[in-house]
Amino acid sequence: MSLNAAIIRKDFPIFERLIRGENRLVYLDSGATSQKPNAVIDAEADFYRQSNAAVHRGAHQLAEEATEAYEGARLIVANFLGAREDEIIFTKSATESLNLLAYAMGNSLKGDRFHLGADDRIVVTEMEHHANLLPWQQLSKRTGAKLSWFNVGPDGRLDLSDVDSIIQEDTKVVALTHQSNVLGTINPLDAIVARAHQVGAVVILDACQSVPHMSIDVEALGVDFLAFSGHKSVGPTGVGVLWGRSELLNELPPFLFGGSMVSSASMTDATWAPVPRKFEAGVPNMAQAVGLGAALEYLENIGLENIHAHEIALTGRLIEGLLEIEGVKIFGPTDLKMRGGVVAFTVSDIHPHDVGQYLDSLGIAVRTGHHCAWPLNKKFGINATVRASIYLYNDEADIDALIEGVRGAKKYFGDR
Amino acid sequence: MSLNAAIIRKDFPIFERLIRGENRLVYLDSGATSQKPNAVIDAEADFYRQSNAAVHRGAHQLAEEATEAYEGARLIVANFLGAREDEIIFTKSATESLNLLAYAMGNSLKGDRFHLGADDRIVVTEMEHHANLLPWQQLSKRTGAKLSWFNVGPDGRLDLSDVDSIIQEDTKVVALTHQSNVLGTINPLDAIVARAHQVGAVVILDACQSVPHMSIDVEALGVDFLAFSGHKSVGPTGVGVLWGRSELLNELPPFLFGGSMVSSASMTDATWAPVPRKFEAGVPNMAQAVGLGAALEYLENIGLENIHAHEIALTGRLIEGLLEIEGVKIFGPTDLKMRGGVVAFTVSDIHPHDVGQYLDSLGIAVRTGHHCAWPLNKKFGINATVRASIYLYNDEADIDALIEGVRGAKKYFGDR
Amino acid sequence: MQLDNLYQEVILDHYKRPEHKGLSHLSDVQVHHVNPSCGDELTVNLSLVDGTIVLSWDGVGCSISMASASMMAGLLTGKSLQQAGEVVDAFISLMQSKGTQSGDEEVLEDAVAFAGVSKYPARIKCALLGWMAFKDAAVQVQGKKSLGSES
Amino acid sequence: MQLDNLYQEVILDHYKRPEHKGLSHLSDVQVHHVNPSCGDELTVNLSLVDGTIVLSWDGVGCSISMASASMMAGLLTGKSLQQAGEVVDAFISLMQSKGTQSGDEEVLEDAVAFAGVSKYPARIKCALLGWMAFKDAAVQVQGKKSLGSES
Ligand SMILES: Cc1ncc(COP(=O)(O)O)c(C=O)c1O
Ligand SMILES: Cc1ncc(COP(=O)(O)O)c(C=O)c1O
Repeated sequence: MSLNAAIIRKDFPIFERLIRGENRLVYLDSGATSQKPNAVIDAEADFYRQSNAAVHRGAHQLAEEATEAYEGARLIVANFLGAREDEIIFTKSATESLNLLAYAMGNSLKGDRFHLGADDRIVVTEMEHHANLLPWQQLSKRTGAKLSWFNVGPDGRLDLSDVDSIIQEDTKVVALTHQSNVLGTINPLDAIVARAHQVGAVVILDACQSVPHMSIDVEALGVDFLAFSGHKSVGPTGVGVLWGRSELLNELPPFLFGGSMVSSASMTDATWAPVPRKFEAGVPNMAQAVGLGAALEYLENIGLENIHAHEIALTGRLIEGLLEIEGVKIFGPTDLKMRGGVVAFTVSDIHPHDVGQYLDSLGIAVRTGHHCAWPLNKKFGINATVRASIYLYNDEADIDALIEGVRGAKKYFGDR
Repeated sequence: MSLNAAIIRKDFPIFERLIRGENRLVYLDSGATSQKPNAVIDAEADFYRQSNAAVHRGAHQLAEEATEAYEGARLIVANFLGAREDEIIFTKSATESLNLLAYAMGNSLKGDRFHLGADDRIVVTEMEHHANLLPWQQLSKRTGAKLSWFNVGPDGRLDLSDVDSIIQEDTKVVALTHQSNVLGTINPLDAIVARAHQVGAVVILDACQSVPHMSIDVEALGVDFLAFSGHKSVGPTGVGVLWGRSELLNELPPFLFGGSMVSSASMTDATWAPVPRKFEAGVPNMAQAVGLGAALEYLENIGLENIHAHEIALTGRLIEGLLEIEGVKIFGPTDLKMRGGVVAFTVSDIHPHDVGQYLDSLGIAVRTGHHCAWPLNKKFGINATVRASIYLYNDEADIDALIEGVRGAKKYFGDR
Repeated sequence: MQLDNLYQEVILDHYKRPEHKGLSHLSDVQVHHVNPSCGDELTVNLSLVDGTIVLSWDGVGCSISMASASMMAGLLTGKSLQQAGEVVDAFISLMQSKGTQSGDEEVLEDAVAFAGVSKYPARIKCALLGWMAFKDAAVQVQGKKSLGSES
Repeated sequence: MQLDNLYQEVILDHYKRPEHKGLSHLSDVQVHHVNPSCGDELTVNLSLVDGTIVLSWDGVGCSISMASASMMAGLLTGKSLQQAGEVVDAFISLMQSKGTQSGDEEVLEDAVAFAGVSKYPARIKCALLGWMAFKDAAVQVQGKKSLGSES
């Protein structure tokens, strides 16, 4: 069954507004953040209007209802990922989810499974978003653990020719992205997961660019931890998810300290509540978690398979159209089997900012810059690209507008 | 000018609902979380409907508008506290704000101002919420820094008889609450701030229970850092604030690592963006920050002085009414000059849970338990109390309902 | 009053006059449980005498947790571990029923009075506090006995 | 087209044919600035010859940042540090005007063409990149010169 973007757009009120005068909004920046359907906006608002209270705390009806709504959202997320409820931790963002892991490991004591020292190694890749590079880079600095990485080839794919020599015996953590937010590359995981588990390392997946766009089952992926952000999944800002295997979350020390995460506390000592509470200190982002639940239900109603197929079809149209324009260079694989709907490109020697600004004047929203992946940009010898990213509400007309817009930009900056 | 709670309640849609059958909602749990006015709910929703985009990132109109909304909220918070814009950091909660400080200090290198080691000391108090105790307790464990604390006397006030011997020369951090979330005590700060600065320590104020309820000016307080939560200030869940003096924030290493907080990054190294960006990694909780802006504007329109006076009047009525009931014991000062509108009490030997449940059956929402301050509870030799907390939408009828309810609970559990 | 559904007469009676309360001097195992959300504490002393349960308990807590422990002690005393296990399972399932079950009086006797608790999610933990402590104790006592029989 | 307000003819001209671009071999100070949000980079070489400014620059960046650096170099070359400071201040204030100023042609000459940029908050940093680098360089060169005169 295919998906009707025109009908879907009706669920997203932002598409009613006009941009830079009388232009309709062609939103191709969902890789940065997605737009929100009414179902999500209303779920947050209704929480405030109907059931707002501190969860897990009061003995009154509102607190009961708030708890039910919040824990209900946890169940939705768990089902969405094929996980167990107590394996879902609500954070404020994928960035926090990944930092949580790095800091919690940093809190491990010597002898603990997750303790890192000079004899240990962390492995990342050259295509990581800063959110999945810097926490590990800095943890490596704090603990003395070595940092290695998989290189990215000129084709925009990880060089997996020698997995065994990069994931060495001393490796404890392998952190990588599921889909590059610049190249669109979807990384194959099997060889990495197999090798990591062979040496006793855990695999941490940055699924920011995949969870919103394709059907994910954590068991099938075989990874040990997974992070994503609500705001890229038609959900609210201010909420992210960390999924982890139960037994690992149980072993992992806590990260943020505060209310609701202790089992007992004295002035000098404390013991921790069971997972997931151990990792959710303080009054949580309740309305946002509830909104995220509504978002994932919205996506599931449409069907992740449908969404993925729709995006891939549009991606093919976009790549084809762009490649017909002289001077356009696409970074990342052009084979649709290896990629998702994020397309980064340059247009002759016109600066991406200028291309983006020109597109903006037509109502077309793209992102320009390094997309928080400096090392990858340096690898390709560039400072910036234009990035179009596709989601369920986009349609052929959006793609064609972008292609036309790029032609226009070439004229505007080149031939004037 | 006094405040008309009946009119204010019209701004808060939750008061339209009924509790446990046909009871009107008597919400006396604002110390846990406050209710939200339409202005806040709409501000969040409108952000999603009108200007949703990733801030600081895109070269398109939505991104510009989102940035303006988000930075506009920062300015509102700054003005609200009498601070500078670049001194305001948006976090997810006060809990995160306080953990940010503890972890950032933990990231300081030897020789840095904020570096802590076995020769240093952290001072807290016995009345801290876990959110302002555990981060310091655990930092002390990680770094070897000593942990000391101010005791709480039987009157529910800090024992300040010997400030100089508690804040010793080796003290680098003094972290304390502005108002106790159990006792209601408002702590006098002058002597502590003076002594802390004398020995070169920074003073960190947990202002969760004060910022929403009284006019605060950080300069006048003289502290160095201050934390509060949006959700207790009629703002959204999922947003908190850390304020810090510019020069201190500049010196402090970052906490969460990720996008938008670097100035440059390679695989093995990174440099940091200027404050406040350095502390705001990733796509921020934009809609919630905007909602918090609307919340603080709402409070300012009513006037913090008016709110405070209103709450103090109701607090007096409540304390008086409760003390007339045989067997009721109030924890904390009864002198209204020393306290805010949080009142914790026990009723004979009826368990607080049972009292709370009885009140709930009448539509009265209070909190029961240890209120995330175990050490304080132990100090008073109790496991739990009933806590009523007052806010701008409460009125005399709410107070009288609670007092009547307590009488009823006594009868229900005692005389049946 | 709706509340009477939660606080049945028999619950308040047990609360005011708890049974088997006060820890016996001798026990095979002792288990201490805490409800971190309210600070309630409960200790169970469990012995097996000729294969039947001897139970005493003590604690501080709300009417629900205290009355539930009191009834539990009465119900389980004199039973075998296996019989007790069935009662425990029946009680737990009643607590998780969200108000849809009324409980099997054959098995739970007076403890069916707790059916109303299952509609108050925040109180289910209170009602289960003693039962969970017993469950732990039962596992431990079994371990101990089987060790003992080996030696 | 609204966009023409931002990309004035003269801006695109400077972008395509930048002036004073390419670093001179000799300079009293060299300053390198980066715009972290887009990765644009710009280097300024500043010398003071008999108290007047000699300026060259190089960099990679968008039309706005490159054209702005080009015009800046033209405007400031030959001026004293003090005169240059006034021009820089005028330009910065124009950039912060959110579209409310049109700029003083007496002072800014062709650089008034950047008035349109002030309506695009995301681009103001681009327009200021070269100017901020110059500002830094000016401070450094002054420090150096006064050190020099002391020795
Ligand atoms: C005094 C005090 N400090 C800290 C906190 C923690 O705030 P939050 O849970 O919003 O992070 C609270 C409220 O729970 C509080 O009352
Ligand atoms: C691949 C990837 N990882 C991590 C992040 C960080 O997500 P957030 O900013 O929502 O924390 C992003 C998006 O910015 C991303 O695209």
